[in-house]
Amino acid sequence: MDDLTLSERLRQRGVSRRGFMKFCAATASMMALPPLMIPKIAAALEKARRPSVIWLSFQECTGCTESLTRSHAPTIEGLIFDHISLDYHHTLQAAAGDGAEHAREAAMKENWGKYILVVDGSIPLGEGGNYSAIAGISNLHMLKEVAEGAAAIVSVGTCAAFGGLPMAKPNPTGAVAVSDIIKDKPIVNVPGCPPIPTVITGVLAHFLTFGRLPELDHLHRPKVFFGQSIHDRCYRRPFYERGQFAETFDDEGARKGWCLFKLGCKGPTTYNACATAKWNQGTSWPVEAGHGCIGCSEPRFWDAGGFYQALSVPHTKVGETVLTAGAAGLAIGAAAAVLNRKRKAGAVENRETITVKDLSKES
Amino acid sequence: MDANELLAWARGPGFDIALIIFVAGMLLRLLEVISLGKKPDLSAPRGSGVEGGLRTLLARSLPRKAVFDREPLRIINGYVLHLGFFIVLFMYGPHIALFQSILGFGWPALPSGVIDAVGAITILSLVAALVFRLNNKVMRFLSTGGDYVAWAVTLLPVLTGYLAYNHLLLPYTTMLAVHLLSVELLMVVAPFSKLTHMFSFAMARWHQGYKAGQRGVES
Amino acid sequence: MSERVVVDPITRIEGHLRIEAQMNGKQIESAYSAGTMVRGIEIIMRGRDPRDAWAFVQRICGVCTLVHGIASVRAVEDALNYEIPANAQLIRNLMIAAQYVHDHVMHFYHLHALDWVDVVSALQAEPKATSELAQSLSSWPKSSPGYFSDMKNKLKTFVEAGQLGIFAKAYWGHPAYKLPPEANLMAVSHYIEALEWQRDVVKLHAVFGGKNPHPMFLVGGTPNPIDLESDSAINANKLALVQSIIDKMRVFVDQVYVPDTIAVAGFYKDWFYRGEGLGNFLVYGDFPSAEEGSNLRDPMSWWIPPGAILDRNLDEVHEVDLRAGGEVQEFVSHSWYDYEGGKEQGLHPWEGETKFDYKGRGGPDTPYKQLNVEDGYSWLKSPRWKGKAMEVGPLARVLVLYAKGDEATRGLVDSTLSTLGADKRALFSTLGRTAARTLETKLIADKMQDWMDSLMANIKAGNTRTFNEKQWNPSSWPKEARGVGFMEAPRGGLAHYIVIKDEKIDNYQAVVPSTWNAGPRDGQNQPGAYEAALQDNHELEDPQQPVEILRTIHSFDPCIACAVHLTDEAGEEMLQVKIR
Amino acid sequence: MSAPSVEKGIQFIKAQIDAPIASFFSACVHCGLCAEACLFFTETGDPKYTPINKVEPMRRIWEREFTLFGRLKSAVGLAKPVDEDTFAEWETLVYDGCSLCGRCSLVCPVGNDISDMIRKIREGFAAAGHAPEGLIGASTRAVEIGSPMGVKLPAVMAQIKHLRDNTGLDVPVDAKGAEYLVLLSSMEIMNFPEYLEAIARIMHQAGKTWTIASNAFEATNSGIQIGVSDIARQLVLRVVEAAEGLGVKTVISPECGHAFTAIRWDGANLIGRPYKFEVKHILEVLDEFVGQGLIRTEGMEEARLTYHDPCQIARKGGVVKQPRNLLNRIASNFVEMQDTGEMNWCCGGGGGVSANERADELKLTAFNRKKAQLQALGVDTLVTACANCRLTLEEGLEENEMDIPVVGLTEMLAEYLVEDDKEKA
Repeated sequence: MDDLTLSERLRQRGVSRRGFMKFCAATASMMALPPLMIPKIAAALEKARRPSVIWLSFQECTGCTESLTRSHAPTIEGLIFDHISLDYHHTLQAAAGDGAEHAREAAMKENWGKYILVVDGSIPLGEGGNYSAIAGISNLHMLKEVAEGAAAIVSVGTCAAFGGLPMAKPNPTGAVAVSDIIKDKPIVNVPGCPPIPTVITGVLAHFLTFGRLPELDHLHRPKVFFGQSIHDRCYRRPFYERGQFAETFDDEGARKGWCLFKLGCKGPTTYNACATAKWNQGTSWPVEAGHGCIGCSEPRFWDAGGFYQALSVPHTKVGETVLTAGAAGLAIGAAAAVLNRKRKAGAVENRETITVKDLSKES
Repeated sequence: MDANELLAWARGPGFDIALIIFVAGMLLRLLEVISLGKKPDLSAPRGSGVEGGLRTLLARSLPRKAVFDREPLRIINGYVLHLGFFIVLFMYGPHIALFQSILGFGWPALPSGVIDAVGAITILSLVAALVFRLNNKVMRFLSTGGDYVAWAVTLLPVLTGYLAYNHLLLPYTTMLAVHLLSVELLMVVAPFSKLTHMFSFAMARWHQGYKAGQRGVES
Repeated sequence: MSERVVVDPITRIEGHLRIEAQMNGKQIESAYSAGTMVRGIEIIMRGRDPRDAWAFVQRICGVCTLVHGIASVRAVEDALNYEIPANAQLIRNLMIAAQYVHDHVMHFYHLHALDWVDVVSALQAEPKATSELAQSLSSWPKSSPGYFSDMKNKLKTFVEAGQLGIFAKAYWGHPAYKLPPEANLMAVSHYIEALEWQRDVVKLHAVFGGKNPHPMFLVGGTPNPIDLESDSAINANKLALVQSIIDKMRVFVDQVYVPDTIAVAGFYKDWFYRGEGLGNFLVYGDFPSAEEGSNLRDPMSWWIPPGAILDRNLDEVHEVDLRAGGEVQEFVSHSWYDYEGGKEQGLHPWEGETKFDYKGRGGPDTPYKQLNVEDGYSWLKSPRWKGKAMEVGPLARVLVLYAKGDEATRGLVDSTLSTLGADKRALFSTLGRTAARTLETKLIADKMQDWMDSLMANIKAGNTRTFNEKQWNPSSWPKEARGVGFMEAPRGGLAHYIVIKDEKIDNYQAVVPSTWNAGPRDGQNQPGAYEAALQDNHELEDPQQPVEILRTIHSFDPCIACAVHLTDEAGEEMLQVKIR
Repeated sequence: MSAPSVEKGIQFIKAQIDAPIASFFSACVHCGLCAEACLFFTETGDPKYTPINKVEPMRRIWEREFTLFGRLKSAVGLAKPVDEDTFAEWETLVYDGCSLCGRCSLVCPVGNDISDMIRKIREGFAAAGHAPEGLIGASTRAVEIGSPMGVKLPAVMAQIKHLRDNTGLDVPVDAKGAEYLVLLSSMEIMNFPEYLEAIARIMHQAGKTWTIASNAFEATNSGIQIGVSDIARQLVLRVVEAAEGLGVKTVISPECGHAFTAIRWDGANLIGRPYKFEVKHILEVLDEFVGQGLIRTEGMEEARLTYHDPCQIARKGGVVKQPRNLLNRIASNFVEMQDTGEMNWCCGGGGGVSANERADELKLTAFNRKKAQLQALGVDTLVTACANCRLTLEEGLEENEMDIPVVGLTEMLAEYLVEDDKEKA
């Protein structure tokens, strides 16, 4: 029974070959793979026993899970029924309490070394890790324990990937990212607050298809989704290039879809696929909805200055700084001026009258 | 410190520090100059000093043929450099946003493509300025370490801005942070280098022009 | 025999919740509700730009992904006495309502249903009989025998594959499951359908806020401008999409959600008589009228008005003033915090202060088996209204609307009760709470059309304003201001308190529905709503499989990340721990 | 009175630094364009003659004394010193290599008045004992004898007598209440007596009362050239006292560049009060006379000629159009040099250079500029309005074996003057 392949399972469940290939094609296009790869994806998926996925939720808001449920290709139901075995996931799993913990332990035991560990949420190290516990076990401890048997770790969301909101200054609980703790496992970061659903599923699909993680950038993000900045792919980019900016919300520029740079858009420094993949099955995305990108997939974006301050504008109170500096300059300058006047007056006063007799050194 | 932290620092404390040094330093420098005073001219005026001061303030921006004919390339390059710098500084949308945040008002931006091209030209012009400085015997003779520092801190913002805009060399965020830091370096260095001329040139022109105006001579 | 039953993690909720139940035989004698995760968001809020606050606090919770954003912008707008364009108010109402409909349906099917529905039992169902059952409930088109036959096959393959995934280790076959196989199959089918449906209807948030989860908000209005001539604004296409979503919501609620609730409830009528607990209900109010220039100062005019019901007395609705010092207070007698003026003190949120004091308040080192319930045992505080523990949420809202004589509410509640053969007392129960959620979903889904119509009328009349720039610039703000932004989140009344000083946040406090409901005991040993509900007539058939606890806890739709919040001076002393 | 010393020199330079000087230093960007305007650089090709470099010692003193950054620099020993060696090294740049022509000031893009700075730095060099012997001698003679060339009153009186004998025209001396006080430069007395004759004829024709002062006939001011304000004041004061004593309305500065600068622009500032009379350059007066119809000319010089603008009169004195008005009346073949008017090239002998024998060779090198200008034009005659220029030009032309006569404009005008008396006679 356990040895049934995916394609066999699908056929049993009345999923047509065509439907299956459609999914494979969607996966391929999402990951920017050539059509030639579709049969390979199909072959890989067909062979697979649904891999076990253990999803640990730490200091999180469940937004990442909510985002996952919005995935339309593959769908959440497709994913959990056909492609993965989601063996532990607080928000979705039926079992609770000991039952839930047993499910986790069983999945680990049965799939040791093979399961995928997905983490959302940061891990608090303050107060001995007591700031967050599940079943009486600290997040830190649980992460280490589950990571040990994982084939790979997917840090979903900016909290797990980079520390996220809990790590925002002053980081009250000493929150850290998964990669700050686990050093000996392949980790792929899927940041975003939350991440784009198809990006989460796309990474899982890539792993299922090829048995390895997609190519990652220096922040361990899959290049295929995080290789370009929002700004570079933004449909409003031409307005930026033309120097046409919305000056405030609901002004003429805003209505015409001009660039939101001046309203604080962090698109230029944000690497994510929002501008191309869009959200909610291509319905829209923040910039399309008239609000600048807040940079939610970038490390420490919470502390990167005000969301409504243009990237080129300092996020401190420049006016006050100028006044302070002006006052300081006037004070130092006044002191220097007094000194200069004194020196100058001294030089003029001490200046002796010169007669022709004083001109020659020899004289 | 990762790129985002660096950028946050450059947009926060870094900018504040630089701005304080720039504003306070420049005020200090200007007050140092002004405090030395100037005696009134008792000779019978032939014209208006104020008129002459204002005229020179503007007219000196144009070269005299006598010297232009001798050094056309250097003078043209000087224009390209200054105009390029000003266009990039004052006509690029994101820069305007910065001035808007300080001044409370903005102005229309030029298309980024124009800024990009002007930026490239400005960089070339700055490189040319260095070549002139190294090759022209007068400039080489006059040059001190300060001249090369001033050149470098002027080039860096333009260069890093260009690299950032075109996504060259470093990841954008890092390059943007480096760009801001280079601007801050410029702001820190400016009051203590010949870059004070950005303000003191006006005083200098005014003084010469005022005197010329009083005498009814051209300047 | 005295036994401590511990359920940790409570799954199919938002966040980290632990329930400890002290048993007296099979009966729960006393229950303890503990939030076991803290982030310290309110510490993080300090010194930030109030206009940015919504994005931070929105991340309190990604399930009720909208509510904190709304409460936050309202708090800032209240502090600044900021007038909001009518369109923005209508758009916000539509977004809040969409959140309700989406969230309640997902809660029912994906978080709550498996407490009542035995997935494995569905394998025994007869597709044809299931179809007949479904067709007897509504005219939902997907109720054919073939459809249910496909669903059954799908489920069968899944179960037989031996990888149960999210359905593993649950309490299948537990005697508390009472539904016949056909009802189970229908519910499981709708579980999957609802997953698909919810994906579509959240697009309403994407239209107005760019994405869901965590749509974008804006102090002073809404970010997306309205311009019928623009391809990059709310235009005719997008409005049509919104209208279609409203239609889709109403059809699903009317034809699937409401009938399913009634059908399932019919098999569990014993749950109409347990799991209530406090008998005190609190509503903050929501859905402001949308006249041009209206602000938030007159909540009595809102569609859901604020009010409090005490001791199940529907004859009197008490007035509620969130600003008044003696009304809303938070206590930390059994929380892992300390107060400057002593742990027995109650503080109004504007004066709110808290200090992490995990060890000092008896917090055990991990790993632990049991919490020290005599001392602190939760990261949640204990909010009280005039000193009383209160329940908030759909039941509270339905009761207040009912008590205030809202016609639609009365009609719907009375007809549902009569269908089920129950009286009004049945509302005060675990199942009453679940039913109230369903009924309010219908009320709200219906109401959405009114707001949509008003929005369209405004646009037709040429009023497309969505943002008021007047107080956008912080230099226009008073030196010091404080405000409260409140709303009714799906889980209950939510209030954000903000103190603004010198254009920055000086203090930020959220008094959150799940804090009311899931909070621990107070100094008078008054239990919180969860605790009281679990202590209300709960017999566990099998303490190893405490499905009864899940039913009652899930009937509240816990949202624990929301519930854990704090304000703190000690934050600065915290070491920033970082492993490299 | 203490002996000249480095300290004294520095002290004097410090006393000269005012807001304009400080603004000039703080604005300099070392662009080097001033060199291109300076004939000492263009003709030698030696960058040390770059005008702004000539005031480097002053810059060092300014930076060290009047800027915070400079004080810090000198506190940590990074500041370049100003010492005996500095003065010795820069002496030839400050005196020999600059004619105070002011051309550099006009081309400086930031507006630095470099020639004014050099004028001021000379105060310190003089005080430090680093003024050239030639200028010291001239100054001593000016103070002690009354004229830098040692011309005494009897020499003037002899000329007057000679003039009276030849033309019958009188030159009033010490005539109280005359409208004009005419000043002479000692060079005119010694080398160009035609000037006095021309004045006498023109004044007579114009019907103006005029005089020369027996105790202040000398217009030149060595104090200005050597850069000692005390001496300059002493010399100016002679003229002022004489003019005010005689009650003249207008003092006429002669065909001498720096004399005009001294009496017209610097005088009032040196004595610390405005004058009670006007000062005009002779060309201004002549142009007025012509303009008012007081004098007329007849006939035209046909030789191809050009006009050399004396720096102090044209560029620094604003007398540019007057000589042209006059020339156009009396010359049919007047051509302009390429750089002319306020952008003229100096003859090379201004600013005390001609009085500084040490600089003779450099002066002649600098003359190459003028030589080239003249060769380009191919003129027969060179007209100017400064005795010092005239002498320098003649010297240069002679050295280069160029046979071009140099003529004073006033004399030339007098040649074409319509003299009613004569006609009548």
